[in-house]
Amino acid sequence: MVKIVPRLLKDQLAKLAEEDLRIDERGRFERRKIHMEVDVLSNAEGSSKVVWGGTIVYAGVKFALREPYSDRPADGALMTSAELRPVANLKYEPGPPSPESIELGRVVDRGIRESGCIEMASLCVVPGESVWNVNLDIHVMSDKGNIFDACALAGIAALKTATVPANRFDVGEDHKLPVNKIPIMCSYQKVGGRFVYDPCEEEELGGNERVHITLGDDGHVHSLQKGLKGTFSTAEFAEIFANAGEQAEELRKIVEEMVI
Amino acid sequence: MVKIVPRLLKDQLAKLAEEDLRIDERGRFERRKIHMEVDVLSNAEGSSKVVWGGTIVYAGVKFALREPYSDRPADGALMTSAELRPVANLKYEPGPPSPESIELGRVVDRGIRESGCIEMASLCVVPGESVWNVNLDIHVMSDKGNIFDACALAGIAALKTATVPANRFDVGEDHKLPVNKIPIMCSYQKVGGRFVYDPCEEEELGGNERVHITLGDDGHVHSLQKGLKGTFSTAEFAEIFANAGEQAEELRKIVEEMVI
Amino acid sequence: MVKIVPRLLKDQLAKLAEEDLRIDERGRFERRKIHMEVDVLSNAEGSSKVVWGGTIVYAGVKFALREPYSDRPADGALMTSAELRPVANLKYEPGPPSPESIELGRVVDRGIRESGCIEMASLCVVPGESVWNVNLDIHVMSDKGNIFDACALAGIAALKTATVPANRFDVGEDHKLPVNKIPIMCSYQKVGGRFVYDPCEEEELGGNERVHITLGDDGHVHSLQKGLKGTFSTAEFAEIFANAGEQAEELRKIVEEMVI
Amino acid sequence: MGGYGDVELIKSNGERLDGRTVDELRPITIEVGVLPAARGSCRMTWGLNIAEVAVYGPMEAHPRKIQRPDRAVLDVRYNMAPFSTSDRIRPGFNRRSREISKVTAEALESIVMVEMFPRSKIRVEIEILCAEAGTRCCGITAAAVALADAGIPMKDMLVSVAAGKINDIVVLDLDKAEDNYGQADLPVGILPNSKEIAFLQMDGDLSPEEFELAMKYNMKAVDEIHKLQVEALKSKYSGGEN
Amino acid sequence: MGGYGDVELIKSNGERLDGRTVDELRPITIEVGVLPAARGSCRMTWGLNIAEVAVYGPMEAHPRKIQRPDRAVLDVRYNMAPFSTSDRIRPGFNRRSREISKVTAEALESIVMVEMFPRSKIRVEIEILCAEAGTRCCGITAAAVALADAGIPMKDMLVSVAAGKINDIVVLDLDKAEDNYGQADLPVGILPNSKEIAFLQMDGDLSPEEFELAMKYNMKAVDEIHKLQVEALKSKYSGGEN
Amino acid sequence: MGGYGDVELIKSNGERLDGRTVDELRPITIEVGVLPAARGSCRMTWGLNIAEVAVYGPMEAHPRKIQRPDRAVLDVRYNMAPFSTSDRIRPGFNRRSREISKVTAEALESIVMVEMFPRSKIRVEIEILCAEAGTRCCGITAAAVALADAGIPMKDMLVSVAAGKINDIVVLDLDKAEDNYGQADLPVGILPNSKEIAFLQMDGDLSPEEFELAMKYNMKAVDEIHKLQVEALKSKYSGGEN
Repeated sequence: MVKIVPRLLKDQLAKLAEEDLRIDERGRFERRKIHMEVDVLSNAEGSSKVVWGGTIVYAGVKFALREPYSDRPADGALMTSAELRPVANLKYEPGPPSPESIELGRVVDRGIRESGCIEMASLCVVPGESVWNVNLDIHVMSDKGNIFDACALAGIAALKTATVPANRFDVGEDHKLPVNKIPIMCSYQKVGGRFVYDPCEEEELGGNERVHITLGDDGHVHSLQKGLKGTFSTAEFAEIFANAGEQAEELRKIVEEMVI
Repeated sequence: MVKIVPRLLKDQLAKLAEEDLRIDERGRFERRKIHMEVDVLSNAEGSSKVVWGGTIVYAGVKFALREPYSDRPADGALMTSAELRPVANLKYEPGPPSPESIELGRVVDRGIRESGCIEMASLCVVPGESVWNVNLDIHVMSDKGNIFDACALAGIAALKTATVPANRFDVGEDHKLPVNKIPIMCSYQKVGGRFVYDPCEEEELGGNERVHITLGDDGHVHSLQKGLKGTFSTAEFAEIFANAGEQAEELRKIVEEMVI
Repeated sequence: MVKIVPRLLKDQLAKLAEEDLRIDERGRFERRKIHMEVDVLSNAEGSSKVVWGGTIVYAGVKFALREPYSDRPADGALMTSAELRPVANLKYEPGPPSPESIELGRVVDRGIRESGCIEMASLCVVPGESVWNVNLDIHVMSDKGNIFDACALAGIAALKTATVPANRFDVGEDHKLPVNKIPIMCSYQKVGGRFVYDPCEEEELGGNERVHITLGDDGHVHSLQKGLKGTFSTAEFAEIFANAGEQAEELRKIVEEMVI
Repeated sequence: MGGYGDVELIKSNGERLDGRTVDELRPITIEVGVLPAARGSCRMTWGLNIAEVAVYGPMEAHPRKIQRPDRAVLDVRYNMAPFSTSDRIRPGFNRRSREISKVTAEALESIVMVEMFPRSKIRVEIEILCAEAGTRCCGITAAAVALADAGIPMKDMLVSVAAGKINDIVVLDLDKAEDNYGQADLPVGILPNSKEIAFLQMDGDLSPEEFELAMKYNMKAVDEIHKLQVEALKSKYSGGEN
Repeated sequence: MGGYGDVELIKSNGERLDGRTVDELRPITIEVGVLPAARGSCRMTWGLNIAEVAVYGPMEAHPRKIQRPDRAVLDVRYNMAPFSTSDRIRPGFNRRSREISKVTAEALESIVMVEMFPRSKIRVEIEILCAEAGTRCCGITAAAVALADAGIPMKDMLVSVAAGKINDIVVLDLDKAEDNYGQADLPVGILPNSKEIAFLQMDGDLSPEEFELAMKYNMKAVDEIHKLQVEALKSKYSGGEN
Repeated sequence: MGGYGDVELIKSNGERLDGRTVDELRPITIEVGVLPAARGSCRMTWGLNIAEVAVYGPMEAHPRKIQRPDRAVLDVRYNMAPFSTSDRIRPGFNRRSREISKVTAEALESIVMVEMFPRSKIRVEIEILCAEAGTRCCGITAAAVALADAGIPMKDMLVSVAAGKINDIVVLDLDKAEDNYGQADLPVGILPNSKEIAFLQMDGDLSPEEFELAMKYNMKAVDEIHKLQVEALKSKYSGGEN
């Protein structure tokens, strides 16, 4: 019975697509409204809250000291986690992480990690003895579509505002975590036969394949992921790749303004 | 089908309650017979067996040395565990611990721990280097009602008889584990509209909310827990709180006599 | 429905047994064809592939250094694992290891370990400081019956060809892993009322109890295991025990020839 | 409880370190309808604690064996975010959070009219985003509001609050430092209209007289908090701003 | 097996360290009906070993996929209590206990008339409260008695016992020290009337002749133990005291 | 990606360390029908990589909640054998293998005519026996062949291959050393007839121009590999030897 709805929804979305319309009346590449706050969690060393349409995400940064790995004695580490938990939507169930949840976490992690926004050597305290472990935890509270982009945005914003708590750990003065770049993820979903940017909940339910593109400050691509069943042509990809460049620039500005 | 029985049982219990009767003919605050033995398990450093009506519980104490935590260099630790395992009743199923099982373990643990019956500093062997870890494992073999109180009783009796195996670990002479207090748990269940002490299996099946009260030697309360759906008034609580004082005194005598 | 097949199969196997026939036309104690290769996996320090009828098994040996246990300061360790994984047959499902899978792993492990084919003292690098841990992993790719014997055979062959990678770990020159003995497992299943050697897939499906016998070079028994529901007489056991001696000798020759 | 009676937590003038009197609550805010994906939701800040609660359902209860033929079950999860505490905590549930989930569910089942939804399930997701002592009370109080926001019929509201003991003195609503060095903690869940008890825990050391006083402080606080619950719900449904 | 042939376990007079002869059992007691919550139960002490077994059922088999249309399944758990061994063991099941549970279930299914209870399940819970070598034999032997106590129809009783090898000599029923330094262990499960084998394991090193002798000792012991099983059951059902 | 741009991986003559040109594949072999227990199977060696894939089904999908009323689901497992890597890896699935399993399943569902088998499940078991960079491409490519060998109707074949970047130069099909010190990796899954993209991942750093070149190399390689797929399948069904 649950399965009937998507069928009807698919038809509706296809009909709208014929006239190049979307179910929430946006243009193909039009983004929903974003509201972002930083420093919102007093126990985190860096934090942010992103309200992206009806999607709400918190991100928090925590630091811990540990011994470096013997093959990289001067490198710290950044671990990013994001999960689909039952709080975020009726459709998520408790239990061990689903493949969808693992994919979310890994794709968000790769986008941030591969951009090189944090130099691992900058996390060294005493070479061979002590380095920082940075935990970036992203907590999805409400999923009304496109949590990939919301998580990535909240993640980089929390990092940008993070303070290394060196004082509390007795290894020097507190200082800003050095973050060199602002990677931005842009997600597209095939809906009614063409890709749209920033899919909403209904478009995700009635859509087909999804593409996640993470771009760095210089327009280089740092991470790609195609998700879900479906295929697309290189021409289709070229179109969204070009659009992602524009979207990323706008979003990067929001981060820059927010975290000065 | 299984669900029909409690309905009928509830009616029967309610009818009995009207005449202030219980299904096994006890008075409201009358306890079932208790038989207790100690030193019953040759591989444990302290042990007890409690037969409480048809409920049977073993408790065993084991010691191990470990490094203390850096913030409490002279403190050992006491870990109490109790679980609902399939051996104890038809209704318990194998698998990861149920919420009921976790509650049992934590409530029994808190009652013993919060009474301060063992001073953590007395478990120190060499400050900053070596302390005793005391494991109190409580094994329910037959559950015919009120295993909370049976577990708590078996637990404190096993501790009271435990010998610290210092010799075997090469850190001095064997000696009695110093146990300063005898916390006693008293459990009450709402059956047919009023609280009864020491509920039997049928009363648990057909009853409502439960209250567990752990009292120390001086009549102070060390732990409280309300379990299951239902509400009660402060007057109702005052009545069972007063009764618990009397019950605890009697049970404390049993322990004292048994373990001299 | 799935349950009907074995019933019919059992009847067919019983009928065949009356004329001392087997479903694949072998004699009672006739083995299927074996094809064995060694050194087949370039990332393993010892490896083998056994094709036993339609059953296919890989075995790989990996080494790692670790501190010895304090009570055996000069002993390394051998860990053998074998599992029933979904790749091997339609009937195996993903998830935590089933009791059948655990039994396979433990029985194969015991046969190799108890034969004393590897002296634990020969795995010592620096007494009290560093010993070799040998991991023998057996990977069943296709189960068409009697994977116990195929796993045991692949396992000993992989060990016999293994090179200790001392050079890579900076603790001396690479050298052959010393393997003194060739334990051989022989498995029998009660089919149609009598035991047959090397049961095929259908015989396992429609058969009763199973016996696994591991014999050493000198004809001593190192491991026995009865599996599945069913009973047998001491006379029946005597017959297969005697046969196992003959089978083991032939198989041992195959190993010796292969690994020179 | 830590039970360190020797850390000075009450100043000579009778004030607590943060300036509160013995029976004074930390500042509290309550907001409803904050999570668009949920049927009902609530955000509560209590001192530095932040809890957000989402309610889903009633829906068919799955798996079947958790269904009750005569009522709904409450599927409650109390979860602390990894960044909610001073030292990061590993994501996922532990024995503490499972026990709190259980007693919270039982307290809420005592007020929800579960008989109206046989065979169904109501999901209550309590997320602690920032934790500074008293998170279970904060979670229960916010959950009751979120259930009301979801339109789930209830026979009364539920307020949870804790009194405790520090420096041998009974006080209301322990903050982080007081909790770390406190001697007792008595969290309760009270139906504000009937004053019945739906939730009760305690650990530490309280004499019968201290227990009585702690309960008195709790009862007084229940009325204060209940007022804030009602205001938050009203403010949403009367079209007011938060 | 440890395989330390050089630890002296047999004295010059041929006696073992605890004074037993090579084919002598440790002291055994068996008691039935000891666990009120169970349908059938048994307590067995064997040397210092203590096993208690509870039997529940037959009941409907859940989940459905474990049901057999033509017979009952035995759901057997062998569990060692955390305090049962010299070093505490972590509660819960490990690979060893799962394997023992499996072979125990298969041995018991060979004697229980499982065809009489299609689609049903019989639960057998074996708890080792004190362990001093030979717990699997103790558990299987006690489980067979507990099944009988529960009134489950059986075609024969089942007795489990082990012989082994120490100091190159075959002996019956190894105790803790003998097991630690022994060279072989041969536990069997025998139907005392038909003398059929329902359970068989072995590890270590036995020549064919040693194997034969070990089996002879085992078979003799089966009759002794079976007598105690029968007495325990009779004593309950004839109203006798234990 | 490691991103160590300073390790010399391309010789002054433009050759890679193993002698390949920038757009050259490692040696590849494909064999079908290698696992007797499976309905379809494939063994693929790609450089030093070895993958074997078994396909089972279509069969009824269990548990019920994974069933789709209008199509089959693909239940894909990508698993690395413990001995497949230089340092032994613990058996079982980890987050990496679960993600690869998911994207592989989605790529294969894009070519299998899943609508022909409503409510059913097709199991695809990908075992990596030896791993030397590029195992996911090897697994996907072999899985498509194994599905064809199992007679599962497909609307196109699927070929997976990766280009990457080393020493700031775009190259095809990174080997182990190149992968360790590489700057980017762009694995794709392409339908060889329609040239549609069914699988796409990428990590590292690529400018738009580098991306374009990498895709060009990938597309060219797709045709080469597809030829080998077809030959392997033909060789089996035309009675040829492998």
